[in-house]
Amino acid sequence: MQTHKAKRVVITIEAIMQKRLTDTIEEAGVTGYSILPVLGGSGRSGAWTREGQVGRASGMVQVVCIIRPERLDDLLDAAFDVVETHIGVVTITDVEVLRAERF
Amino acid sequence: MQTHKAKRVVITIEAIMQKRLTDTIEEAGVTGYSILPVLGGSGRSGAWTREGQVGRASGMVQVVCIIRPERLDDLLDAAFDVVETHIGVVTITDVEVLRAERF
Amino acid sequence: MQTHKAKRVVITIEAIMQKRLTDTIEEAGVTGYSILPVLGGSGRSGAWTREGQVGRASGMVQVVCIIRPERLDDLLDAAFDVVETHIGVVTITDVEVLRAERF
Amino acid sequence: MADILSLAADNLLSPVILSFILGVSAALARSDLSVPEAVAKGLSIYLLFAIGFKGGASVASHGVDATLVATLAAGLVLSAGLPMIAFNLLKIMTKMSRTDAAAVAGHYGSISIVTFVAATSVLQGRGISSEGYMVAVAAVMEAPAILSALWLISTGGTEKRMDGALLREILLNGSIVLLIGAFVIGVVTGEEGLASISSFIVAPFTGVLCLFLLDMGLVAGRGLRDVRGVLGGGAIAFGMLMPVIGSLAGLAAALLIGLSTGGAVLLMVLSASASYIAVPAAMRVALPEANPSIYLTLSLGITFPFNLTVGIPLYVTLARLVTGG
Amino acid sequence: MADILSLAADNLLSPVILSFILGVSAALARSDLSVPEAVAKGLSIYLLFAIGFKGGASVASHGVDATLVATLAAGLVLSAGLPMIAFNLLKIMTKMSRTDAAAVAGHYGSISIVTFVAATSVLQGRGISSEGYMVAVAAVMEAPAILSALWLISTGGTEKRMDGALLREILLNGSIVLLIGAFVIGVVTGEEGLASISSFIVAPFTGVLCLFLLDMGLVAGRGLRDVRGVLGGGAIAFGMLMPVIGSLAGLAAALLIGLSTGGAVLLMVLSASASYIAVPAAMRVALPEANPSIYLTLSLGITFPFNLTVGIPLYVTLARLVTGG
Amino acid sequence: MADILSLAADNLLSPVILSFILGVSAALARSDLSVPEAVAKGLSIYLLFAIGFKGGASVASHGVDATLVATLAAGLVLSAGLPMIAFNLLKIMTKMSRTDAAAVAGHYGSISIVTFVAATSVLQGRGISSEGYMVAVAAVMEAPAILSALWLISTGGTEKRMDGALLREILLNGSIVLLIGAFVIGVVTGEEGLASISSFIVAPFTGVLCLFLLDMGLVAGRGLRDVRGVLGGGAIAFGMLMPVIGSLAGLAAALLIGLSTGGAVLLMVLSASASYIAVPAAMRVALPEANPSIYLTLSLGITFPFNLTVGIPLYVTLARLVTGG
Ligand SMILES: Nc1ncnc2c1ncn2[C@@H]1O[C@H](COP(=O)(O)O)[C@@H](O)[C@H]1O
Ligand SMILES: Nc1ncnc2c1ncn2[C@@H]1O[C@H](COP(=O)(O)O)[C@@H](O)[C@H]1O
Ligand SMILES: Nc1ncnc2c1ncn2[C@@H]1O[C@H](COP(=O)(O)O)[C@@H](O)[C@H]1O
Ligand code: NA
Ligand code: NA
Ligand code: NA
Repeated sequence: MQTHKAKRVVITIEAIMQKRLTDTIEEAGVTGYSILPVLGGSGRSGAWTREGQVGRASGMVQVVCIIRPERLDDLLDAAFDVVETHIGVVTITDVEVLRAERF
Repeated sequence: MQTHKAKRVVITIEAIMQKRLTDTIEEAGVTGYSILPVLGGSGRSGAWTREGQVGRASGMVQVVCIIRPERLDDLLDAAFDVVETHIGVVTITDVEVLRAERF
Repeated sequence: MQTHKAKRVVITIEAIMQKRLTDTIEEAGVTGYSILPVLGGSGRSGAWTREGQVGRASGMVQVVCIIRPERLDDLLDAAFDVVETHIGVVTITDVEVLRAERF
Repeated sequence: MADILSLAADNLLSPVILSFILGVSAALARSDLSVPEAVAKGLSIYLLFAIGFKGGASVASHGVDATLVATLAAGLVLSAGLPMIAFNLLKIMTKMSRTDAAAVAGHYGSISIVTFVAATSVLQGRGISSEGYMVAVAAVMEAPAILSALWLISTGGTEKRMDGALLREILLNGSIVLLIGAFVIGVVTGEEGLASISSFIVAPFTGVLCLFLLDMGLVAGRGLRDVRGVLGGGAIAFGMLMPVIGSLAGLAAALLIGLSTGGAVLLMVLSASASYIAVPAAMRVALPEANPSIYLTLSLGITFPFNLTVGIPLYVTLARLVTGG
Repeated sequence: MADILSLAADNLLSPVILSFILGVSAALARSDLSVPEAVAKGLSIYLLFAIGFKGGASVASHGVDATLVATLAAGLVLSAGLPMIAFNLLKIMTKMSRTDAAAVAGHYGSISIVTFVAATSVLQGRGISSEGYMVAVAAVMEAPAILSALWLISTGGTEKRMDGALLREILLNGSIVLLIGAFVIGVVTGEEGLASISSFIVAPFTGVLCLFLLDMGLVAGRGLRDVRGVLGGGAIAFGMLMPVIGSLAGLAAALLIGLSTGGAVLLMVLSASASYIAVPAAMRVALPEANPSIYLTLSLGITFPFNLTVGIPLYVTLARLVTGG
Repeated sequence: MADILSLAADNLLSPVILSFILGVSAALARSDLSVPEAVAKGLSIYLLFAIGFKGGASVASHGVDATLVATLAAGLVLSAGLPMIAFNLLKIMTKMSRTDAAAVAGHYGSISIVTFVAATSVLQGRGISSEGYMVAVAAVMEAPAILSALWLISTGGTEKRMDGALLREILLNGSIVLLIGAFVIGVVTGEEGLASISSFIVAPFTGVLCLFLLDMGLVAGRGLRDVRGVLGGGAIAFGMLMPVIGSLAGLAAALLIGLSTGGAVLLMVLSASASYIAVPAAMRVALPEANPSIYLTLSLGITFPFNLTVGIPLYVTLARLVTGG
């Protein structure tokens, strides 16, 4: 089956920043993304779990974007502006996609 | 530690199609997969979030399969049949796995 | 934008073993990970779904670690000790990360 | 007229409807107020169980009316037939594609159980009683409309849309099974059963309905935010005209059968309301090329609020006028 | 006999049991009816809190019986001892591996709190009172069986299975902590405390139990679907024989101690019921090579429904016969 | 003094507070007891809806006091002003950075609605009535403190922190919208509305509060586990001194305005309590470099338990002494 090269960018970020991030990457021309829940984790700022969150302040989500390789830099620049001052992790992986016309 | 080459196929698809998809890929010889929840997203058919879904009609899930490289094409063919007429994204990544005897 | 090579290790494991696994990999020097929920799946031990779990005995989670390549082996050794006798899948992918100073 | 207005005002100013309006307003103002998916599903399980059980217990104590079978048959015919009217109306009033029109039409033959529940609570507030088996009629009306919609499409000459798996899914969908199951439990355990759990399913019922409608308001409000891009004027008008047409068909059937005033209102409400759970799910499987925004926005954003605020008082007034109840 | 049958019929035709049967039927028919995980967990928190609190309040008002300590000790012995009987029975009746048999045996020494709750609601319906501290006995019986199961395995000569972390997890698992905690709150705040929250934990209790058992029915029904592949005839027979044996052991202990009729029934139910929360979790950690399908299907798919439908009426009848209550 | 002690004992030995203590103990003992996120959110929606509605219905039946506007204004001033006191106190008592101190200060100007709810339930238990509009005052006090905190930081000379999107988020956050919305519904539907849903929002209220505080106890207890690493002695002392100072400011305002004893208690509680929902969320957006562990641990781990156990009885006693109520 015919596949096409693309990049999978995963941004792990505080839930409270989600809308700011997706608004920003949409402005940067990203047309598709999915949001995955994160149950908990650990990092430089300590461990946390979703159970027992009373507010929206501390949960995290993953924003996953599949994009054409040539659009990667625009996305990273945009994402970096939002992520820079906040906790969060950004990873990029090479992937193949079906139906490239959709990206 | 000894690792083995494999493929990670992620199919993002409407929750309502999940069982049809997994039935199809099981028929195509896939023996293992995991289902991840998706909280929301955006694509050509607009944005959606899981909160405030009244029905099963519009949420999405990710079906993740780790398979031996030589089985990839069978899986993609099978998945494509289900995904073709529906919204959804299919990505393939190279991965290494431990305990290859399990795949 | 400047990126750095890293490894993304995903360990799919029974929820009940999560704390044992994260304690072990923390001892092995891993400083960051995220936990993703898994809704259901299928493997050699049959199919399961999260809906209708009465207990903690059978759900699964994914532990995702982004680490420097040179730390991979320590992590895998540590993880293997926990996963060995239990059901579970371990995959490793090459990724690029922003802000490498954080890993 | 004064009667409609006062009833409408009464209805509008009840905690139940105001909770819905609060939800709509919060969504329109883009507040982050939201009800977790699991909680909303939990509330709907409660409502279906309670309404089914109470219907069954009422049948157990009042006995089965001779009209039961006739009403079930009428429900079947209305559910299967109303999509034809809706489809033709959409052809006239809008520029929707055949596929979209068929999908929308299917929604209007089927029912919204929450509208039904809200109507029973209005009837109860007014002291109007109704046939307990109307919840069984509600269950019967869920599915036939889907078959009509697929038939409408197939007349345009496309491949087979319905398979055994889908039919099974439709007939055994969770809402139908729970509603009918609770109804049967109510019939079997009767008054005594009801007494043993009435402080769970009767006393707090209206309050739970408030929270559920708050959530429905949030969802409907989010839909309304995009109405402009999705629906034209014709479609919006359809979303308010079609329920009235449906209610008149329901009223005619009720008169033919000889239902009580309350029963007539409920059959009107079932005919007037549009599905937003069972039918959308079936359409995504069988008609994936139909645009879900159109049918969800129409059903949830236009017709549901219309019935809740204007429709129910109107139907009550009409039914009382005609049946003299 | 007639008494058992009428009691069994009464029990079977209660909303609580019919809700369970509805769940089982929906699962067997492969309906997509389901209760979200979070809601099911919420309902179980409610039930544990309510049953613990009411037990405590009852101790506060009736005072502590001289039999308290004896009953706790009996619970301990039953929980630790029943796995030995179960293990040997499994060796005779089935071809299970040592490991699987030990894991299953552990489940039957421990308890199912929902079965206990269902039994209290049957007792209450029949006007039979029982010792309030029985919920403390339930808590005490959760864990010892796990140690017995691990001991059974270690006699086959394998490495150490139990470590401090696991022991801590078992003793401090959420259900035990909540049950005992609520019990203590009930003891401390007594009648007055109960009065202040009785419209939350007493009045709607049976109704909530219906919804919870609906969910349990769905889970048990899903398990039953695979029963054929997982369990042989011998195992299925074990799943119905072992609870009866357990109940007789419980009855003997109750007679020795001199419990009331209601107390005897509850001790029988605790002995007869099999764990499906605490023990499976512990087994996954300590005995990962035991097949979870076997112990979960037996406990949830066979013994739980058996106790709910046939067992409880049987134990009530036996206890009344023997204690003359 | 004896009065405080007996009131404190009474308060401590209520099911509500004991449930909180159970949660804290379970978390400290590292039990895996937990309340699913969705359920906790569902419970808080219930509490906000119920408390808002009851406040509104009470305003509808008792009429609006001439003091309403004055109290709202006082709330505004307290919320905006208390962060200044808190900030300076933190500068003296701790070694926190400017940023952390400003972030913490913002929390103490804002409010904890659960502390407010717990106080109303204590007042109700003591038969002390209060102004129904106090829930509106609670809503008004949520946000101004955030602006003060950001102003405190900006005086240190940093860029603009507050944008339109954030302001909108703060003012339209779910809790405020639900509280005010339910209040308005209560005002509009009055006694009649309350009657129609009182078996949902009045009768089971205290019981639901128990479960919610159980969860809050679990969260607070998890915070307390890390207190040592996060907070020094000065910060801990601040977490217990600041609420008392806040309560005195609230008391002074109440006297000036002429509130009833109950109203004075509630204004004291609002002033004394620290936010752990709205303000942390705003701080993560606007002041990401402030350490969330510090402000969450202080607010949830120290001040919240302090107010619940010692604070409320203290404020009630003070208010009664001073207002002679
Ligand atoms: N190396 C990592 N691998 C995976 N997730 C991470 C990693 N580091 C941080 N995270 C996630 O990002 C959150 C914040 O990280 P930090 O900013 O380091 O406190 C953590 O709680 C994790 O959920
Ligand atoms: N480029 C993308 N990257 C990640 N997820 C996507 C992407 N495009 C679409 N999706 C997901 O697939 C869903 C349907 O996409 P679409 O068919 O384009 O409407 C979206 O709501 C997203 O959850
Ligand atoms: N090939 C695979 N790809 C993705 N997930 C898998 C795979 N095999 C197993 N899993 C996951 O791991 C769980 C246990 O697998 P197993 O040990 O094979 O029963 C399954 O229920 C799946 O959630
Ligand atoms: Na209809
Ligand atoms: Na037992
Ligand atoms: Na304050």
